[in-house]
Amino acid sequence: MILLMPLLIALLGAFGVLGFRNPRVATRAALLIGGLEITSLVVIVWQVHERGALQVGRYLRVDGLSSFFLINIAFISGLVLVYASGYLRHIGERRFSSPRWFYALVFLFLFTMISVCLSANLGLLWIMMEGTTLASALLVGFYNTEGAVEAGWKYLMVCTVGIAFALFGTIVLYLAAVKAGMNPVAALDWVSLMDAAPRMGFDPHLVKLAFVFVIVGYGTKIGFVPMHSWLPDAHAEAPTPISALLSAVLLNCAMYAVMRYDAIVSRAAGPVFPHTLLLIFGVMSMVVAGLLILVQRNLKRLMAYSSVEHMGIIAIGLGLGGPLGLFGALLHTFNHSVAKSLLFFSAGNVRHNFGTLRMDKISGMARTMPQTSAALVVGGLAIVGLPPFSLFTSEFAILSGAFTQAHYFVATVFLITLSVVFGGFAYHFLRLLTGEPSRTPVSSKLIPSEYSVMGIAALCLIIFGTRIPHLFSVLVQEAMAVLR
Amino acid sequence: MGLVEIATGKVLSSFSVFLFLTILLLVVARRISTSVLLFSVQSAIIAAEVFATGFRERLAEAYVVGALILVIKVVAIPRAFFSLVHHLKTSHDVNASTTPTQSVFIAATMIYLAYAAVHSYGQSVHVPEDALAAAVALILTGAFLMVSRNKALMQMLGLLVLENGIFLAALTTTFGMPLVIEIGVFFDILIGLLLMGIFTFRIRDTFDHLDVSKLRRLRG
Amino acid sequence: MKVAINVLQALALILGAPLVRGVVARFKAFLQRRQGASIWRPYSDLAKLFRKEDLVPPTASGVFRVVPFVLFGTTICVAAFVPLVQPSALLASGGDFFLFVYLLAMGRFFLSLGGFDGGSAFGGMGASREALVSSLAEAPFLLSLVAVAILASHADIAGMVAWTLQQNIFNISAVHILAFTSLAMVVIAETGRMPVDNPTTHLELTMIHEGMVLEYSGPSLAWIEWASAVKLHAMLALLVALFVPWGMASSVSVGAIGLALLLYCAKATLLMVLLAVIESGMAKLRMYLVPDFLGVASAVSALAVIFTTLVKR
Amino acid sequence: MPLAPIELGFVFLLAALGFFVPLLLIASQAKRARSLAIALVIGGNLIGCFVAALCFWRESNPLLDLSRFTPFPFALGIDRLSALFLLLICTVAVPVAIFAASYFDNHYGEHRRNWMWAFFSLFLLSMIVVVTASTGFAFLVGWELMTLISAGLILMEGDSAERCHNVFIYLLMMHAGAAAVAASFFLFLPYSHGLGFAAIRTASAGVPAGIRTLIFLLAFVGFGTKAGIIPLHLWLPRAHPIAPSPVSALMSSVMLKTAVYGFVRFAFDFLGGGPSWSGYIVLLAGAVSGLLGVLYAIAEHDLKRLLAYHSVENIGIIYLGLGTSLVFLAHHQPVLAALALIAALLHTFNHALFKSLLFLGAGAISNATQTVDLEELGGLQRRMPVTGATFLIACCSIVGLPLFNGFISEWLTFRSFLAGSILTNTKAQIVLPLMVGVLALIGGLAAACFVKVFGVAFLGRSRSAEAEHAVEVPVSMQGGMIMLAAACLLIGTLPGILLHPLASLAQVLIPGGGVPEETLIIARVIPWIAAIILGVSMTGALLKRRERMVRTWACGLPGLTSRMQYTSTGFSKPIRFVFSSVYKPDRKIDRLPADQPYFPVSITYRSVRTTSYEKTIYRPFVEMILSAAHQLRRMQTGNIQVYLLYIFVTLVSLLAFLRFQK
Repeated sequence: MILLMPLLIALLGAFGVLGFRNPRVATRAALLIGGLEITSLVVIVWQVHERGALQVGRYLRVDGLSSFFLINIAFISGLVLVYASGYLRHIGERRFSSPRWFYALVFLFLFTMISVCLSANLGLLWIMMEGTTLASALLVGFYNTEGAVEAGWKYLMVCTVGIAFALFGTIVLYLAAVKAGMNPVAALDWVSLMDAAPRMGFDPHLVKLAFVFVIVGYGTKIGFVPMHSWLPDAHAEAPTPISALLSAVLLNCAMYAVMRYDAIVSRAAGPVFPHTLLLIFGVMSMVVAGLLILVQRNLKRLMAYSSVEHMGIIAIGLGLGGPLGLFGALLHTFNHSVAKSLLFFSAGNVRHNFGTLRMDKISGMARTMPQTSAALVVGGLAIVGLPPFSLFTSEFAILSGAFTQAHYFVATVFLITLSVVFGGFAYHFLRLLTGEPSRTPVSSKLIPSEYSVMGIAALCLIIFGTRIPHLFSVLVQEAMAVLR
Repeated sequence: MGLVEIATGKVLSSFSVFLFLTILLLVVARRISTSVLLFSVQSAIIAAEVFATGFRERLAEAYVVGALILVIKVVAIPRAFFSLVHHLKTSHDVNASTTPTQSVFIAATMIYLAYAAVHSYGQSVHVPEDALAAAVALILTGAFLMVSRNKALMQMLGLLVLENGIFLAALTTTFGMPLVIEIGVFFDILIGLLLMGIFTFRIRDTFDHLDVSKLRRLRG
Repeated sequence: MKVAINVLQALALILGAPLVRGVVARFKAFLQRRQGASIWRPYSDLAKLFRKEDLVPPTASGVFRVVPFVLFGTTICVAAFVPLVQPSALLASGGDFFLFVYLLAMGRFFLSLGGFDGGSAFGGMGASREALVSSLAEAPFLLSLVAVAILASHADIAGMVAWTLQQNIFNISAVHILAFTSLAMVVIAETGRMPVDNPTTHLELTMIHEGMVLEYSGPSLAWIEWASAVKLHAMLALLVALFVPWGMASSVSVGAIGLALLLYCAKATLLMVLLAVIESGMAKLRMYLVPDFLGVASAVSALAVIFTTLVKR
Repeated sequence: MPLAPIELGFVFLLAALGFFVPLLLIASQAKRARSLAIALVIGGNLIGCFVAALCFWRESNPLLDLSRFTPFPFALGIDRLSALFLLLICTVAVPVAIFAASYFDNHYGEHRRNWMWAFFSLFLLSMIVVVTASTGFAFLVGWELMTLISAGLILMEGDSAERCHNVFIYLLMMHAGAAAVAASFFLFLPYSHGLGFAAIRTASAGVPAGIRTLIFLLAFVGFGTKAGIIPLHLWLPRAHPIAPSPVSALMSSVMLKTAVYGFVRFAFDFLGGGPSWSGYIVLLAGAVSGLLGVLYAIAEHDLKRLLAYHSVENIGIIYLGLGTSLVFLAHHQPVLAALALIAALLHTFNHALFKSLLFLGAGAISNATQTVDLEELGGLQRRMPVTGATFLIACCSIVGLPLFNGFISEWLTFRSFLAGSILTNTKAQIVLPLMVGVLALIGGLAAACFVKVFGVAFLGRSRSAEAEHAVEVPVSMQGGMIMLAAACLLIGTLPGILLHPLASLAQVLIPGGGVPEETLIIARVIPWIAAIILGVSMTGALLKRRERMVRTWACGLPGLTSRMQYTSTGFSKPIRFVFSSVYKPDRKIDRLPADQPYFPVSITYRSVRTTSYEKTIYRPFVEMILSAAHQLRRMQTGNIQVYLLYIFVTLVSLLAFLRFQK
């Protein structure tokens, strides 16, 4: 029953918030609901950790893997809600674009993402994945400016088309399962699929076909190159908290779906094919995004491309498989979310203070906005994978995996791209932070809601970089155990 | 052998031909309303096929699904489209970026490709080839429409056609998925269309045109 | 006993140094049909300088005052390296030719600083030119010695000399000839003789060594002059010891030592004649031709090193 | 675990530098807190010296294993090699810290001063981590932090545009180098399970030859970038001069050495030597860096840039030694290999001492005159006697004059070259002895360069008002410089104290490498020479009679002015002329007024070097990458239909792939 709690809270919360016309009240309510939401999620995770997988009916199930992603959702959504409570002070009451609408949509968005992680059925998984697109499309277009509308339309269209292919992939897998003699009713429950996977092996071709469609479909959502085209637009035009949610949670949820399919297909048709595809997409995303980072002019687009790059890194980790690769990939999903949300928060402050995200229009931030600059520096160092921050650890793990399995080509590209990305970030950030201050910020100080979340994120980055808490590593191990 | 069985057999054996027909008409259609009409016809054909299959396979839920198709895809969605066109007060032209002749040629090639693809994968999927071919052809056509028609509405329509194709493929290969899932999928499509409708209005209001090929502020 | 002789030969080298200058000057005078000064003239010059007082420019710092002593000290050490009458020397055990060369370099380094400290134009000019010459001379200097050392498979000068002593004078190898040539050229450059530098001129266009010491006077100048004399003598003695050591005293007996001494004087005199002939025969090179001169020396010494690989087997 | 005193000392050092000092400085702005922090830095490093010395002589290898706390094995251990470099770091750190104590006070305000000190101590910590790391993870962490923190220190000095550009180049090249280093570590992974040094050492025998070569080359490039061998030196003359003087002292005297440490660790400890060509590569790199480094140095008149180029030169000398050692190893001559290795390591140590002293001297000069441009200086010796004397000692050391420490290592290098003649391999027989010529040329040019530096900066007349009114620096700065100068003289006159330990270290690194007798010889003979020279100078000084100050006769002019002296540019002119092929100078002479060339009011002359690695090597590479990026940017057209097309094309091509893969 506990599994229904977060869903109910989110759903009711979404409609409940709409009731409050007064922005401040709406914000309070949202924070309250968010708190409940997170507690319920934490409880679930804890129970899974205590007693193993929980199942409710045919369609809801939580095991190690999903609970790992639930932690991710809980943590990031908490940060985002708190940040948003301060951020929304700049937006007025317009139709569909007022705090209460914002929160309502955010809770719908959270609802869909949580149910993605909770769903035990691949069909339901698909439905909810499409739901995330629908729920977030309006959020992307929230500002209703030219850019926002354009970005929203592209996001909606591209992702829907991509997801449609994922549906086809799901169907093909279903077909394979049915042909393998599974009961059609259970042929999409992925637990039974995992059990029956070896039997599907007799016709690996169909399974591979399914995986191709799935990886293109969900890959669109993850933002694999060349299906990434919607990603920079959406991230750049959405309100900052949403950008954080998109890149720190949504992409991971899509990645979660791919992990599920990867596990099944690896069992059915052997790991070579899916892992090769993952490696190909991972390398492509890394390289292309890494190069595009060099030539960005807009701060948030820069970060969006870096998200693409990091999704590539995670995909490489998955594609390598093995204890190191998997460990690194899972760890990286979390670390990247934290670092990226920190960066997006600072970007939000930049936009609010300078009214622009054009990097060539901003300089000398280090003097005018010391706190935000510090956050940018920490986030930047973390995102390019330097010690003592956590992404260094996960990338170290993935690299070790690559070399241990003698994937020398992948490893070389990985290392070179890291240097290129480092160059890009160093170049842009040095320009932003140093030199003569170009314009004066609206308010150089941060408000509590901002520096608290930024501080937490930065702290989390450093802690996870120096030592991974025991409980957390245990959870990661449980998640890995599911995928084996 | 009753009349119904015969009808069923006829439908099952001949519907793909009609689908190809709709495809060819769709790609040459100049007016949005025509295309919408063609889409609803297409959906109707698919619905018929669903009923037929359900009848033959004795699948109770197939009837539900068929009914859903009739309600949503044959009636509701086209109506929504018409009202959309009406309210948007936009020109009825689809602004195609390909001439009808090219479109027909392309459509023909796609149908051929569909057959080729199905033939290459066919042996692993033991289903009537032309049914699957029609499905694939629909998918390709949808893709083609989305890529070649600049009107936002036509992109939505292309998406729908693509969706039809996928649905048909599912139907022909697996006789549909569990009912709950099907309903969920329909629900998603509806919501998606609703949102797209909202966005078309927003595009119209902010850019006062509906030409998606002109939405190129965000790039690089 | 051996040690005592080492000390004595070092002393002889140091005290005899002015005489060498005098002799060379006398030979040059003879070649130029002049009736030159007495060969003892340098001694009296030194004595005169030692009696005079020190004149110091106001800009000069402590460095200026220290330089003469450091220069003289290093030069004495150099002198203590060179075997004269027996195949051993005071610092010969372990004190190898690298040390020999670097001690000379040390003296030169400080002398150049002294030139700078005068605060006049000439000091810097001399130092700059000296820097060019010496920096280019170092490589051929070391390489030619390396060639000999490789043949002797000894790095300390005494050992090299001892090895040469055991060789037959007639199967002397091409390496020795090449090495001797380049070393002789280096000696000319190092000791500031024609055609690289003119020890007797004071024209700012030409002078190198004189430019650096221009500000010095009295005892300081005396130390410097004496040091440069010792340097010249040590170089000549090195040439003699390395390439024509035959006749050195193998045993410690008065007769042998005496004979060796006489023979040394003869060889040294021959070298001085050669030097005088070169000096009066050649015109001074333009400043920027000196690098070519030393370049030739370097090439020759490098050849010598390469040839060792052929000779040794 | 119970901690022996050594471990305790080591832990204290780490804790003090990494934890207490920064915390203290960030916590409070009080003067007392800061002085306590400084005391902690100095004390910690003193203890570090003792720790290192003890580990060295008693050959006890304390191991500090933190793997229980860290995501990947992270252990710090001190074996002989680490001990040497730990000793190096701490020995240099103490005087530099003492110097910095008043340097920072004079240059920075309250707030920034604290940050400076915090980063300073973290910088030291990172370097200590690098040299004591005994797992790949620890090494890489330290390696990256070292770069970051030093960059932070540079940026704290100021944030002008070109400073940032230099920092950018520094960071980028360091990161690329770090990637190469990381790769060379990871390449061991398939054979040694885990990156513990012990595991790597044992496994390296089983690594196939191809991978060994790859590892060697990667390590060579990666560490070469940090060490600044030409042409990977691009960042060095940019980053070192713009740092605060004590920091640049640390950077070029210690940070570069960590690269040498890494290279020795890989080439000798892990790989245990390689084929002879690897030795020749290192030799070549050394020769090129040495020669070009000193030539570029001579052409400079910005003191700190000049010193930076000399770092390149000395790294070249060190690599000459290392290369020789590798060649000997390849030809199975352990004793000679040990000799060359000792030479290289000793020079590493010496260079750390005198180069930091030189940079401190530069700091003292800039502190007294607000400039490090040689053309503005002159006559400082009389106004700053202590600085001058110590600086002179440093110059003698770097030039490698006898009685100063630089000579010992260069002499050993010479001897190892000479010893090459006893090899049976003809190539080695020719190449090694000829290297004597190269090193001699380097030495000669270095001598010329430092005659210029000291002569122009400290001797003669002052060339500017600042130099005219310079005053001696505060006592603590003097103290720092005096300590380093004393160390230089000590090693220079009694080399035995370092040579014997180094010999034992060489035996650890090179199995079968006995104690080369050269080390004994030099230790025996040097003191004698010192005695003679000192004796002569003393007697001379005693004999010296009164002297009289007389203004030099100025050929009838009212008097000599500083304009009549040789400038730094003028001094180096002949050498620049001779080696003009290296500089390809672009000379420019402007006479004013132009219409009467024979009676000019003013003549300005400038000559700039046009040979640039940036233009010839790096720029095209970067251009290539950027153009690729722009191409990709164009692919992101903004047209949604094109985006959809991408998706369809991807799908179709994947399907085709699947089809034909079947």
